[in-house]
Amino acid sequence: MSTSQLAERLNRTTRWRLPRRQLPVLVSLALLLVMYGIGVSQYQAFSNIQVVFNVFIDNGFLLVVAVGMTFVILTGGIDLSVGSVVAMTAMVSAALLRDGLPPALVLLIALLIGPTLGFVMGCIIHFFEIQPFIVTLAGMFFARGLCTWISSSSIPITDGFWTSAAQERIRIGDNFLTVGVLITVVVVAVAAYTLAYTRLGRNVYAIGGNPQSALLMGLPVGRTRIAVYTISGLCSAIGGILLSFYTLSGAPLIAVGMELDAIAAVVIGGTLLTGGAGYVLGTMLGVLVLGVIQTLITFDGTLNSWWTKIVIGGLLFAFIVLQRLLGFRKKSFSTR
Amino acid sequence: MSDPNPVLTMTAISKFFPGVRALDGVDLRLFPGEVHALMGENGAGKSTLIKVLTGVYGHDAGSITLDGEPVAFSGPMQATEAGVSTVYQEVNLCPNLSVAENIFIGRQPRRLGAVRWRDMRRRASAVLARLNLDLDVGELLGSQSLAVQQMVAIARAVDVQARVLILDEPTSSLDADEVKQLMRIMRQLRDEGIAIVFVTHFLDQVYEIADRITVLRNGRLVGEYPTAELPQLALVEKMIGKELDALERLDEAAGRDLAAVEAGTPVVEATDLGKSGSVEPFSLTIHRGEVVGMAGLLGSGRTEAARLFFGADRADRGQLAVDGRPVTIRGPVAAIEHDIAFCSENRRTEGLVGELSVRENIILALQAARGWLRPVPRRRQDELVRRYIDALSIRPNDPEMPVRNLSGGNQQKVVLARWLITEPRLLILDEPTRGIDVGAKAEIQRLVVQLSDGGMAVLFISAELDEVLRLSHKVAVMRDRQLVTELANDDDLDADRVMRVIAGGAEQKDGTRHE
Amino acid sequence: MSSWRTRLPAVTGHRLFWPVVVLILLLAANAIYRPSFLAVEMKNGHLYGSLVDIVRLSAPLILVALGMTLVIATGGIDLSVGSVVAVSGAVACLHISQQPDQNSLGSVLVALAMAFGVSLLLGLWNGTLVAVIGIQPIIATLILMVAGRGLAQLITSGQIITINSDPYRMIGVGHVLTLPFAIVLALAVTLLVAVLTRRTALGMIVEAVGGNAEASRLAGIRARRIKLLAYVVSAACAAVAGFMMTANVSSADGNAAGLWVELDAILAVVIGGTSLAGGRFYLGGTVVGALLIQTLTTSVYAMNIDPQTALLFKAMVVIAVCLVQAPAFRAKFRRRRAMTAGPAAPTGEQRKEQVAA
Amino acid sequence: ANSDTGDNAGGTAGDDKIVLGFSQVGAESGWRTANTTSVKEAATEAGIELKFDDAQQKQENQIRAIRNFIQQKVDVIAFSPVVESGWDTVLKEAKDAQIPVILTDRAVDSADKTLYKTFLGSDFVKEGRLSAEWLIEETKSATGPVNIVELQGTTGSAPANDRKKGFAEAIAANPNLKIIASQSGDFTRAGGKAVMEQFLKANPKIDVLFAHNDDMGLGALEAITAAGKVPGKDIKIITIDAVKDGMQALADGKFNFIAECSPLLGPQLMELAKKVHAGEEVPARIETEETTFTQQTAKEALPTRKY
Ligand SMILES: Nc1ncnc2c1ncn2[C@@H]1O[C@H](COP(=O)(O)OP(=O)(O)OP(=O)(O)O)[C@@H](O)[C@H]1O
Ligand SMILES: Nc1ncnc2c1ncn2[C@@H]1O[C@H](COP(=O)(O)OP(=O)(O)OP(=O)(O)O)[C@@H](O)[C@H]1O
Ligand SMILES: [Mg+2]
Ligand SMILES: [Mg+2]
Repeated sequence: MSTSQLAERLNRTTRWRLPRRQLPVLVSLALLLVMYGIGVSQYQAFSNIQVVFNVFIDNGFLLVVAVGMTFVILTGGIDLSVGSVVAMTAMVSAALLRDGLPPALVLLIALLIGPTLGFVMGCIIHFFEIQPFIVTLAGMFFARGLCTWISSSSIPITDGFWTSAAQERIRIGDNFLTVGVLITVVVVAVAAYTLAYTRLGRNVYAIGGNPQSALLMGLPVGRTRIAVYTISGLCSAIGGILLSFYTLSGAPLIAVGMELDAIAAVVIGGTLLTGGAGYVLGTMLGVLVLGVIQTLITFDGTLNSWWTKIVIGGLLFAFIVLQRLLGFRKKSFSTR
Repeated sequence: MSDPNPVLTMTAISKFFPGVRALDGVDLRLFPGEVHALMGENGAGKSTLIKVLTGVYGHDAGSITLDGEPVAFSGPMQATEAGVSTVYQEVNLCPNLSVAENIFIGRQPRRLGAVRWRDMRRRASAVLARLNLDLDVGELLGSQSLAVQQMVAIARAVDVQARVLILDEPTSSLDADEVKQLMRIMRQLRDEGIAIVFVTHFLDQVYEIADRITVLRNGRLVGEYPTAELPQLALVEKMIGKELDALERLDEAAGRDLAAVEAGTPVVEATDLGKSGSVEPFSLTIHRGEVVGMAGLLGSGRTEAARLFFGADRADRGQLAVDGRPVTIRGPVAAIEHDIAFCSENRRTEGLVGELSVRENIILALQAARGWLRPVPRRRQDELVRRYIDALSIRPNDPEMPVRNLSGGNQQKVVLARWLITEPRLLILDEPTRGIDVGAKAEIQRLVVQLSDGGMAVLFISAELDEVLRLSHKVAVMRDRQLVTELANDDDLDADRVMRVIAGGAEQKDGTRHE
Repeated sequence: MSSWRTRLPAVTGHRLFWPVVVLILLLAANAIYRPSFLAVEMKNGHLYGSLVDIVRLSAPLILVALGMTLVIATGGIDLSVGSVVAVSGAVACLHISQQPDQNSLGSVLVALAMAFGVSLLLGLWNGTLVAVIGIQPIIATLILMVAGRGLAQLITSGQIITINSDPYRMIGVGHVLTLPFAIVLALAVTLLVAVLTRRTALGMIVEAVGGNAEASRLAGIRARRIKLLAYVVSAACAAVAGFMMTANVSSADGNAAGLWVELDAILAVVIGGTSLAGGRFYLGGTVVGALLIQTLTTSVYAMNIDPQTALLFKAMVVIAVCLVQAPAFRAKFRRRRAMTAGPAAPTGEQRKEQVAA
Repeated sequence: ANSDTGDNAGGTAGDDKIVLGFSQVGAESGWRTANTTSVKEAATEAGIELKFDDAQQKQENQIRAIRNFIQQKVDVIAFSPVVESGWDTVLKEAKDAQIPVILTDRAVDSADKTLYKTFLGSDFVKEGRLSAEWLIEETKSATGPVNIVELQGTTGSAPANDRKKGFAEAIAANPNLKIIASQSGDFTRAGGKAVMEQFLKANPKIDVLFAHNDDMGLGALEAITAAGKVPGKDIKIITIDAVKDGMQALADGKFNFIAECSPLLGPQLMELAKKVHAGEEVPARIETEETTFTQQTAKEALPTRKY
């Protein structure tokens, strides 16, 4: 019948579109490898496996935060509070540990504040229909304010558990990873699974595709919206813990502007800010890209302060434009 | 068959929007195992009533009962859970998800909480097969034509084991074959005892399937009638509230004199115009005052072809000549400079700017043509807008109302008005009467005739053959993205013959498919 | 044009009412803390007082926010304004500092022209990335946000360029008829933009592009060109703001000038009632938003709020503004008072409906 | 582009040139830039290969940089910590790689002092104290209260905290000296000006302004003049750093006192680098020789200032 013809034709006309959905991620991967290759060819020590490991060690917390951000952006929202929440979590843990609370309890509290804030912001965004940007911006001020309010100077962490977690090295040959990296990997895996295989995850994509439709399709739009901001809060909290492992301290001004790095990583990873399309894997690549750029610059060691900024911008530009020219198109949907 | 006590009742429902009383004391009774047609002209309140029922809107007065229990759904989610499954007007699906997911999202098959993709795809294909539609369910919905999307929406709704099924203008962008399939399914479900609400502007479909009819007018209940006791014309009068002779008068238009216009000067000539992967090269000439109808199955490439004339898509081969002079049309801007206008079939995504007012949407094209430095004087705007609001009876007739708040049909009229005020010489209408009520449809058809008599060339695409035949001098038939033939619309050209030409492909197709 | 006239009541009625209320509350709080806060006296020939400071200091923010409004209206966003502010200030100050006579009006004008030109190029750069290459605005402008800072520091070679040029200082701290020149300039630009967008069809066209780019294209609007233009205008506004900020302290600080101003600007736009999703934009709202934010900042100093808690205070006010402004929020309370039928609040429905179109 | 530097980026393999990895906080102020320049110049003079990294005021970046230095097997690592806390982990890694570490400008609060060889820099607390002592000296004749307003640096930053601390502690003894308002000016001129404007309006009688750096002081100058007061006379101004513009203002009699915080650590740093590389013993803490300036001494010193 006609429709089956139409279908036939459709299959023919549209089959070649299939890889496009993963294309952004593939392109990012390719470009990342190219960049790494450049590093290796330019600087001897760059080829050490440890350099790669370090990229993970040094960006673990950013990756975790960016993963949370991915959820939010997939729904078409945005969360500017992440950087401050990371700092707040580290700050609170440091303060509580200083006051001699047992690490387990501190861990629990620290992991609760972030999600709570996220939940509250989610509720405000959903029930009062205020734009995420400004709600989370307020959240950002709030969390940062809390940091300086707790203490205006950084608080060292001497707790045994923390220090061991921070300095424990998982040796692989003569290279090593840290506990943080393991946690990061777990978070990424769980997140990827959630997005791909749970109803919550799929609803996230649906809302990003078209919130009104999602509502009319009988999906729990409100619940999901609130959930993603809570998840982002949780990821920021975990990121904060990782950061406190990483620096063994809480500092009021740490992770300033991290939200931008996270957003950048997510978008570089091929996720659309308008929501509905993207992968956690892409986000991971995005973070690695940022990390490798930083590493390249350090290895070079000849750039002064402002050239550093300019070169970062330049590399970002080169990467994104290439990504674009290599066929990554923003999809325009016929029902949007 | 419909047993005495209704599965669902809505009593004295009222719904006010700022400045509009969309519903005013409307009742609706729904019995198990019946198809209940909800009729009314554009803006009568059909969609609103449905949205009130499923809890998208709250209601300002009245009560709803399901199985005698009073209910007030907080939203579609609750409604669906309570067994009320709905296809809303306009496709409401997620373009970024696969076809399969659009059918199953929210109720995916799972094992231990994990979505079972393969299982889901298998079941999706099965559901679509039931609608005689077979396509790769892994495809993104967004890459499907409007028609396919609408079928998917229907598939989603009929698959859930609902007790009440609501279809708001499901057939607006389907044509004969798909409608047949849909009817078949509806009968099946009715016989399974499901109550079906069916909204459409196609009267023949109503009389083919509906058991009872509820008529709304301007948000008020006109009455509820068994279909058998309400002849077509009576129904129309109840809908419009006045005698309608338009339907007959239109037949004057039929059998237009092709020779006369062919003798005239050609406005646009396409020679081997085509776009790879979209439309095979075709040649078509449209003369001054000529109405060229385009017929074809869904996805036969009519829209694509039309878009090439307007430069909405850029042709990658062939030639376009305006007034005999070859021109290269890079985009809409260039097309408009040559007095070509294009009324897209997809008003929501390609037509309207929902946030802007009716007035702004209507003058948009004219303004764009004049350039931003020469704004259309406000007085002239108001006068133009007023004229077309009346001419097309756009309701509510408030020029400053955001166009998104208009009913589907009225939105369509706004898009039409936008292009009419640019006074084009070639007007391309892709499904211009989609979702438009009988009265307005007659208005628009009369308008087309009138314009072509006034010398305007019109390319008229419609899924309704008789409409095409009624208006056009010649009919260009498309099949498989090729323009197969042009038929002069003389007295011995009728729907069946066109159908045969169109379907001619179908048999061939089957042939080719088997080898 | 009269779409203004028809919209004006609506603006004062809904959009601006609540921000203005909060603004007044803030001022009141200050006045209670220190009655002399509202006092405006005459000091050697021009107005002097906290209110005057607020207005003067908000001038650059107003400018940046104006440009941002247009960009946001087209459905984009411009994170690079802060860097553009720094660059324009740096270029201007560098040129002036190299002049034998820094007070010569001529060389100052040249400096301004140069800086303005450079900024236009930067805007063009953003516009090209977004409109021509099609990179997502936030990331496209992030590039310049990062690199632009570097550029500014490169120009000042990491130092603070101090200049001593009365014509230039005029832009930041000068007065005309007792009023701070900065605010006069800001108002002038505001009027210019208002006229350009509302007296011509530009405003509607921008809103159309932001509301539905594809539909606009099919209606014969050059959507890309409009977007590109928006970014150029945004950069231009940022450039002028850069002059003000640097002139205010007669020195260009490549690192600090305009740092984080993009956030304040976006905040101002949103408080002003323009949606980040693009479409309808409200210049008047933006101006009020900017004033509100500056008042907030100044209040922190004026009430000498402990810097450690200043941010908390800011957060509270911001969220308060948004809440009272949100129709849904007010609706929820209206329903508390008078229970009406219907599960969801009416305004809530409109919003949902609006997403649909 | 940097292939030439790239080739020997691997560290000392082959050549005997000392490779020094230096991680700078950022370029957030003129002072910082002067500091960077000094280090770079000194390195070239001393024939030391410098691997410079700018951390953009982020501790994360700084830790990353140190890690990469370790990978590149540099001979000595030096860095100006963004914050005091949180260096143990990475410093341990450096220690394990037997790379000596020198702290410059700012200290770290590690309990384990063996993690770094030495600290080279100035004492912020002391700077605050010196400022206070000058003020006490200046006002000992004064009868009645002396109203001080304070322009703090970026909230939470080490210099801000320490200078505030040092100053507060020193004046604690004198009840007639009291800080009537203290607000953060973010170390910038614009910040200093905006805050001072409000101070002036809120407090009719201000005798002394203590600014945590010259830039804020310079910004405040404008506010004071605009308010029709005479800086240096009506309001005495004390600042810290002694960058050129500040010294100029001091020489012009607009400032009254500057406690120097010298950015010129380069030469000393290079010496230390050579020493620690050769394995010589170095004192655990070396303070940059710093002085204080009054209006007279400023006039003399001004011509010879390097920054
Ligand atoms: N969100 C809204 N805000 C304001 N008015 C609205 C809104 N939605 C619908 N209306 C108005 O309510 C009336 C009924 O609209 P509705 O969509 O129910 O008509 P309809 O019967 O579905 O027409 P059509 O056949 O064209 O779809 C119309 O006048 C419309 O303008
Ligand atoms: N946005 C799109 N992306 C990919 N393919 C599309 C898109 N829109 C339509 N198609 C496909 O292009 C072919 C032609 O579609 P088109 O809509 O032009 O046919 P048509 O004859 O106009 O049918 P309709 O009556 O639905 O308009 C169909 O196979 C359709 O599936
Ligand atoms: Mg309808
Ligand atoms: Mg079509």
